Amino acid sequence: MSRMSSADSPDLESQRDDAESVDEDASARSVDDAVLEVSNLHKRFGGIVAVDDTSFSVERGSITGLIGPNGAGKSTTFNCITGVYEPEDGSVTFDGTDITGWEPHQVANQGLVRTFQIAREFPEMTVLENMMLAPKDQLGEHLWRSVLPGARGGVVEQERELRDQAWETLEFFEIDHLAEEYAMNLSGGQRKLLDLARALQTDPEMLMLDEPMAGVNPTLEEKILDRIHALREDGYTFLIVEHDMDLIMEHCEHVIVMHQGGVLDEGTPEVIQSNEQVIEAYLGGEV
Amino acid sequence: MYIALAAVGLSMTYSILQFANFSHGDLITTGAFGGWAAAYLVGGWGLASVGELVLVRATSGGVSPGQVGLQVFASPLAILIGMVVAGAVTVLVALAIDRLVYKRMRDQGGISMLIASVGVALALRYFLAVIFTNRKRGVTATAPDVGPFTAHELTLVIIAFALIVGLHLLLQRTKLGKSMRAMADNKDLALITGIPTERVITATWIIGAAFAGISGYLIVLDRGSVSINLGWFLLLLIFAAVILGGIGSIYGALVGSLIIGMTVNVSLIWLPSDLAKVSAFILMILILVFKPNGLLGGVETT
Amino acid sequence: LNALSGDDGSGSGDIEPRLGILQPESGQLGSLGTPIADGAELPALQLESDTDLTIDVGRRDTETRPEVGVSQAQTLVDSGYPAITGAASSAVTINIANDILIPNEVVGISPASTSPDITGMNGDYLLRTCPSDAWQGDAMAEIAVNDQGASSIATLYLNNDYGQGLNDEFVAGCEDRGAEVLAEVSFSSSNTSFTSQLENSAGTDPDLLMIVGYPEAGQVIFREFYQNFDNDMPILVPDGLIDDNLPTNADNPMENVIGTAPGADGEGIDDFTSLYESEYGSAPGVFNAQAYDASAVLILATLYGGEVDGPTIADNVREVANPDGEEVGPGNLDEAVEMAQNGDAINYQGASGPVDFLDNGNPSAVTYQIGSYTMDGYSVDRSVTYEA
Amino acid sequence: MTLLDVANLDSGYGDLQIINGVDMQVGDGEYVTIVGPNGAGKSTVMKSVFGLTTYMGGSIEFKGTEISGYRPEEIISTGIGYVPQSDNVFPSMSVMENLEMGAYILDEVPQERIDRIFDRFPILEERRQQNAGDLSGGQQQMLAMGRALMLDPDLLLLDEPSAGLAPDLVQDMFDRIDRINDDGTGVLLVEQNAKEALRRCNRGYVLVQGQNRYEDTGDALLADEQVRKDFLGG
Amino acid sequence: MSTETVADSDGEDNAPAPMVRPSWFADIGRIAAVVAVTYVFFMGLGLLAGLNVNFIMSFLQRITFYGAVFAMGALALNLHWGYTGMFNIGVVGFMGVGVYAMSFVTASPDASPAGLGLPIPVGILVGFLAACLAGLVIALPALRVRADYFAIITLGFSEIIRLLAVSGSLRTLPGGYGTGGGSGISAPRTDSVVSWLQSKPVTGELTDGIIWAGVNLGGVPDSVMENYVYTGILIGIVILIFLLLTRIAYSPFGRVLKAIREDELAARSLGKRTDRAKVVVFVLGCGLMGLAGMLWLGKRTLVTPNHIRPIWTFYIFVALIVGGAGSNTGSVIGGFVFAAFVYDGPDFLKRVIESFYEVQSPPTIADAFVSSNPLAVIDYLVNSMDEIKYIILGLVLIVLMIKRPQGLLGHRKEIAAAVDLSRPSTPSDGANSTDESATTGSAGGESDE
Ligand SMILES: Nc1ncnc2c1ncn2[C@@H]1O[C@H](COP(=O)(O)OP(=O)(O)OP(=O)(O)O)[C@@H](O)[C@H]1O
Ligand SMILES: Nc1ncnc2c1ncn2[C@@H]1O[C@H](COP(=O)(O)OP(=O)(O)OP(=O)(O)O)[C@@H](O)[C@H]1O
Ligand SMILES: [Mg+2]
Ligand SMILES: [Mg+2]
Repeated sequence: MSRMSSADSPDLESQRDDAESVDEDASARSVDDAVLEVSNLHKRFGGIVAVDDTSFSVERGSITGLIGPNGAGKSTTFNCITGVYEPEDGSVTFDGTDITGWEPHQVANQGLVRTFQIAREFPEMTVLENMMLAPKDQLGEHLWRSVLPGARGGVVEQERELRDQAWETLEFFEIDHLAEEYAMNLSGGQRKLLDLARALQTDPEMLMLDEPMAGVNPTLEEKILDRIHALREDGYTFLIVEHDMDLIMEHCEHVIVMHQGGVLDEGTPEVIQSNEQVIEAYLGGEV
Repeated sequence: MYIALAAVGLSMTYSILQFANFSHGDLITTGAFGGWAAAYLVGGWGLASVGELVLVRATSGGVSPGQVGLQVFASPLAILIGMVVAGAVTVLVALAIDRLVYKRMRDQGGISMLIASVGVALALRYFLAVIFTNRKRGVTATAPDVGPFTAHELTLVIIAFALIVGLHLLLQRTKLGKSMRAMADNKDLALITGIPTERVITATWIIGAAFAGISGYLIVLDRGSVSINLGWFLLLLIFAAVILGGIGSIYGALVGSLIIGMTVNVSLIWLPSDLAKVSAFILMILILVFKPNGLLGGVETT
Repeated sequence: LNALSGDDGSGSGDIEPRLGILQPESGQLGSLGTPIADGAELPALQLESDTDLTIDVGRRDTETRPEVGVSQAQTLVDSGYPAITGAASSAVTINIANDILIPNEVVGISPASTSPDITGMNGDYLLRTCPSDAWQGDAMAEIAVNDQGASSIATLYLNNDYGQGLNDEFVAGCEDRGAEVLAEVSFSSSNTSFTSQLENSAGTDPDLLMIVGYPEAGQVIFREFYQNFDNDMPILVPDGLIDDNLPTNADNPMENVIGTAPGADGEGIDDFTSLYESEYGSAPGVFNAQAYDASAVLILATLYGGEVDGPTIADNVREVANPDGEEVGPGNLDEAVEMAQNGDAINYQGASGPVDFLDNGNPSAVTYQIGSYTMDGYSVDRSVTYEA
Repeated sequence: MTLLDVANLDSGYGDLQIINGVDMQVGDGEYVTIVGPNGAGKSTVMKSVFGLTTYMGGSIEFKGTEISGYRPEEIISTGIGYVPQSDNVFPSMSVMENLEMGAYILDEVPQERIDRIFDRFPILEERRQQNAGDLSGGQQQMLAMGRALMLDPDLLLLDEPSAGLAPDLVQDMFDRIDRINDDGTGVLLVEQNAKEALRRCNRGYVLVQGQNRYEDTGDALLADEQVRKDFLGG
Repeated sequence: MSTETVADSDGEDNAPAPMVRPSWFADIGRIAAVVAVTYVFFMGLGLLAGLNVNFIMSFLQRITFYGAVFAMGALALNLHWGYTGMFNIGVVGFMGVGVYAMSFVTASPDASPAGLGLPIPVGILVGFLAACLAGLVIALPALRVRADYFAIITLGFSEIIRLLAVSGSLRTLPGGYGTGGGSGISAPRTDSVVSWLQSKPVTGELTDGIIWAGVNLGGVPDSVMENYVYTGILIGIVILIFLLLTRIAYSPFGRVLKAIREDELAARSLGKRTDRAKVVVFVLGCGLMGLAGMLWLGKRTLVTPNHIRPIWTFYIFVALIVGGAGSNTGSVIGGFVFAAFVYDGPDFLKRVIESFYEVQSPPTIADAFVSSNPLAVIDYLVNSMDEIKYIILGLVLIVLMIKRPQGLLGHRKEIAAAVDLSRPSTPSDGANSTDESATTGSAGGESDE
């Protein structure tokens, strides 16, 4: 697998030197082809500043890691990007379109789909229904299409395709034996898998995964990562929040480190690993 | 104000037992009848047959409220005993119902319990109807005025206020308050932390039902007449107050009740009296829509 | 017409009249409805003990609610009752007549529905032994303006057919007589408190307040009135608010309240009163005599027509009730029955009045009784008579 | 002596049986890890010990007493602490109140324990007044752990305590567990961070489909080729 | 990678029993069976007690009529609550809007209050649209707030409608129009469509035939038979609504609704336009509620505010719950069972008891106890049957909720998809695909695919 090394060292250098004031060169990292660009994002909850002037960009077709201590603001950043929260300030550009302040469904339909840190399955729907829901632009989502006599043919056709696709994905994630079970009866790990599988069903351009592997059995984890790489080869982009350093270091070509709401550093795994501040703030004595 | 008392009770059972209790209105009615039966028995001893007194003037004619002299100044003891009995009877009834009905469905969802509570409401109300008949009758004697209020209105406000302050202190000073909140928050976890959930539930019923019963009793004191539909007719307003104020909060229930009461009265200035309630409901809708809590609440992610 | 009675060969002696009684024995009019229903059942009881006639009586409760009334009426009709004494509340009566009586050709005589709206309905299948409030409204206006000398008036009325109808007639009558109407306030039966309504009506400080409603709301209205207003303001109430228990329920002697009600001063009133008292052990109340008359007429019309069937009864109601014929009444009902069975012309003279029906189903004349309250209840002071 | 002795346990949810004759022991002061694929029933075993599932057979003895019929509040007072996998804080109560709830069955809230927990997780002290539901995922995990420690239990059941924690805290969490264990508290741990967990524990179980598949010392399991391949990700 | 994993080894053994995809004619069969059993039950009971046959027949007609009405209400509510999770407790308000609008349109211009005097079908159309419009007006603010606030808003709405209808201020408006206050609006009855049918060539003969058959073969009065015909029309409409909703249920649109019920934010994050779907469904459901209201109350000449009391909302909720929320078949069965056993049944039982026993009751229970007659208490209780009926109703509800909380049908999984979702054996299997289209046709409604 080829790992692109897209980091631009001079800029990183400057950031490392001046980590406290990243804002000066917020979108400094010149990325050849950024699919997602976040600049100067701000979000606060009452007195707590959760995201404080965060800027970064994600290269098209990359697997980018987003790491940082607990409470650094990673999930909040996700929420601001995907329209769950409205940021107080800053902008988000996806694929050349300014999507700041868009509704979640608009963001998703633009091709940017996320998963949740704590899986949000549809509990009283079966696993298969969960899967069938996900794909975008289903004909049958228009009331008249589903109901009008004569208009339903295309819907049925599409449903069949989606069903086959759903089964395939479920088989891959090894939860096909649960396909007809209510999602609420799944174990913790199985729910995360479902969440991920469902996000994949939407056929997005870019996937934002919030700790997808927390609680997933290591053997399966490897398998999923293989799949992520394969998808990456097909042109998908991934932004992954993870605490598993081995995973990040081994599988991401680019890593962004958040700390106290801002971007502390970014660069290739190797560069990040050797940053004193990152080690102190996040990695502890591990490396 | 009496809505507030009833609303506090409902709000507690709503948040801790996690279901909208539609029988709350009929607990109010239970308290009203139970309490006034006792008040009549004490106040009217010897004036009429025990049966007539206990059934609170079930038949037309017979002894009149004026004869029994049921008015705070004339027979404070009867009124007081009636109030205590109102609370006690309602608590007993509520606990019995909990044992027989709700306890068997603790692990079912709020909706099942809600439906069951509708069943309880009907059974309870018409059980009262069989005993007390469904006639509406006057029960209190006319009360003298104290300043701009009647003595009964004043009694109601003072007692309601005292009870709410008392409850506030109880919940503040004891573990009970916290364990109730914990249960409302996450029942499974409450179990794991060792909270004796059944005992908390019992305590909740005791408080909720006592408040309901006493409020029923006081409403009758204020209005002067009682019928089996007393609580049921109030239930919608009480629910509105509870939801408006925020489920589970004593002060919320208080504020919600006041808002509801005030809208009805204030709108009289501009509108014909039969549209006053309409304006109350419209205002309520507007508050709900524009109250930021209602708009932002509910989004939760981690 | 009496030739029809020959159908049965041996005369109509062996037909069994079937009479439905549909009154509000619970609900808003509950306290008035039971005695009315008793009054309506009285002719049947009387005849069963005095003659060898059997009468099938079906007695049902409307709960003073139109939907209940309609379904109970349906039950009666489906069970084959061709004639019904009922209902009491105008709203219930109108609904029953429109939905059940008229379409099914079943005769209804209401002893107590006084709404003017009933006048325009089908006079063959819906009649009444009580007068239209067109008269009562006028009578009340007369009392208010001319007797009481009120020059400003406010009204508080129940918003159903009865309340709205009477209020409109009363207000029109007062305005015709030159009085000023300060406020017309409606209330609904589901109200639990009437302070704001009282504020808007009694609060305008009229010379006289007119209240139309039923006792269930009435007791609360009066209780609140005495709590907040001048106890001397004259209040005028119609039949719906005449209830002996009202003063105890409101805990006030209500001495400022004047009542009007269609009276019962027919030739047979004394006979009726003694019959009623010996059967039920208490004196008859409002509309009890009208109920007796309604049932009596229906039974007689059935026997006279000789067939237990709605259209026949409808054809014969006026035959037995209106003039020309031997005058009969509560005192000799057993003889009247015999004459009807023989097809002899009779003219029923009732307890409530002469009981003659106009084409529109209304009685041709009526007496209003005017009375007042004390703590012990209501008593009649005097009466006035109207004739069409 | 065995602290916890689960023998031939059958349990599940409603009519659905999940656990099939599982045997599991935790000795006095022992540190035992359960690993296994998602949905194997690891959490269910823990819930069963705590009386939160439908009991279907077998025995659960704690300190020699059969506790399978006990109610959760009785179980907690016998000295078992439990941190569930999800929903493990009271979301609309403050951090401080959450900790206090941990000491619910005591008459008084032991201040020094709160201090000790704040020492370990300083962020909790900083956020002591914040509602637990507004904490970040990792912060909630810390709080849940802190809550369970309030009672100083004899046996601590931990369901994936490291999930969602930053690496330094993961290490820290494991260190902390070691220390708790060193103080004589028995630990029963479920982890997907399986290698680390097995490295540190005394003994391990591999649970598959509601049944014991392997049982051995942690190191032995780590060394086993088959186990590595199937459950530890190579 | 790993070869032995849970799923691979024997996952299939643990898999839940395969779901049978219910087909709508099987469901209708099920409904018919319930109805038939109920008929036989009451028929038998009535005949045993020696009740008048006409009375029994008209009772059966009535429970069928109310069954159809409740079924319509429950179906519409199921769309709101069962599928989309919108806890609408203002059902009767939308019914009221529909009926009042219809009455206004169809009432005669000379009546008081006056109407427009248009034909009934126009009235029904306008009523339906008015209810939809009311739904839209409420949806815009209400759908933005939390679920329990939403509930209270809908309830508030239905009370507003009732209070407006009852208000004296709107009783008569300029032009003679108005709500009529407490006396309501009087308009032609919707069941006059029966006589309209009779006046047309083909349908006329058919209708006359049915009525003739009932009158001459069953000895049923023709008034009852006319009611049967009208009830038959209602049943037809229930079936149409049932098919419509079933089609929605088994479609991607229905799936979105379910997802909204379960977790709206997650659905939005998957790109679903939940707000639009919610408005569409809310408005449609409100329209159907209006329709139910019109067909029910329109059978009367008068619409009064009395008919839009919140208790009716509660009845419809109970009907839905008895059948099982989330299931259309359940809604229909629930509506019928509720009408037969809970709404009208106790009255029938009272008649049965009365046919055996003549009661003379003391006025109060205290009198009953002190009375010299030892049976006085029992007499008192029998006389209180009206109250006891509600007690029984309450107890039935409680027992049902304890023993069978999922409704009579038990927990059913109606899978929201337009095709059978079971694992396709091989993608290019011809036999498989014909098999599929068979199931599809039956689930989706007509075979027009
Ligand atoms: N709804 C909220 N209300 C108040 N504070 C919040 C809210 N959501 C998050 N926070 C605070 O914002 C900060 C950032 O939280 P966020 O969830 O983004 O962290 P994170 O980087 O995802 O951490 P973790 O790795 O633990 O998931 C935290 O301090 C958290 O307490
Ligand atoms: N409440 C429940 N009702 C029914 N079945 C359930 C319930 N909870 C879990 N299950 C089922 O029980 C099985 C075991 O679940 P459990 O949560 O114990 O797994 P686990 O080993 O903890 O997995 P994970 O590592 O993913 O957390 C799973 O197949 C799951 O589908
Ligand atoms: Mg996070
Ligand atoms: Mg688990």
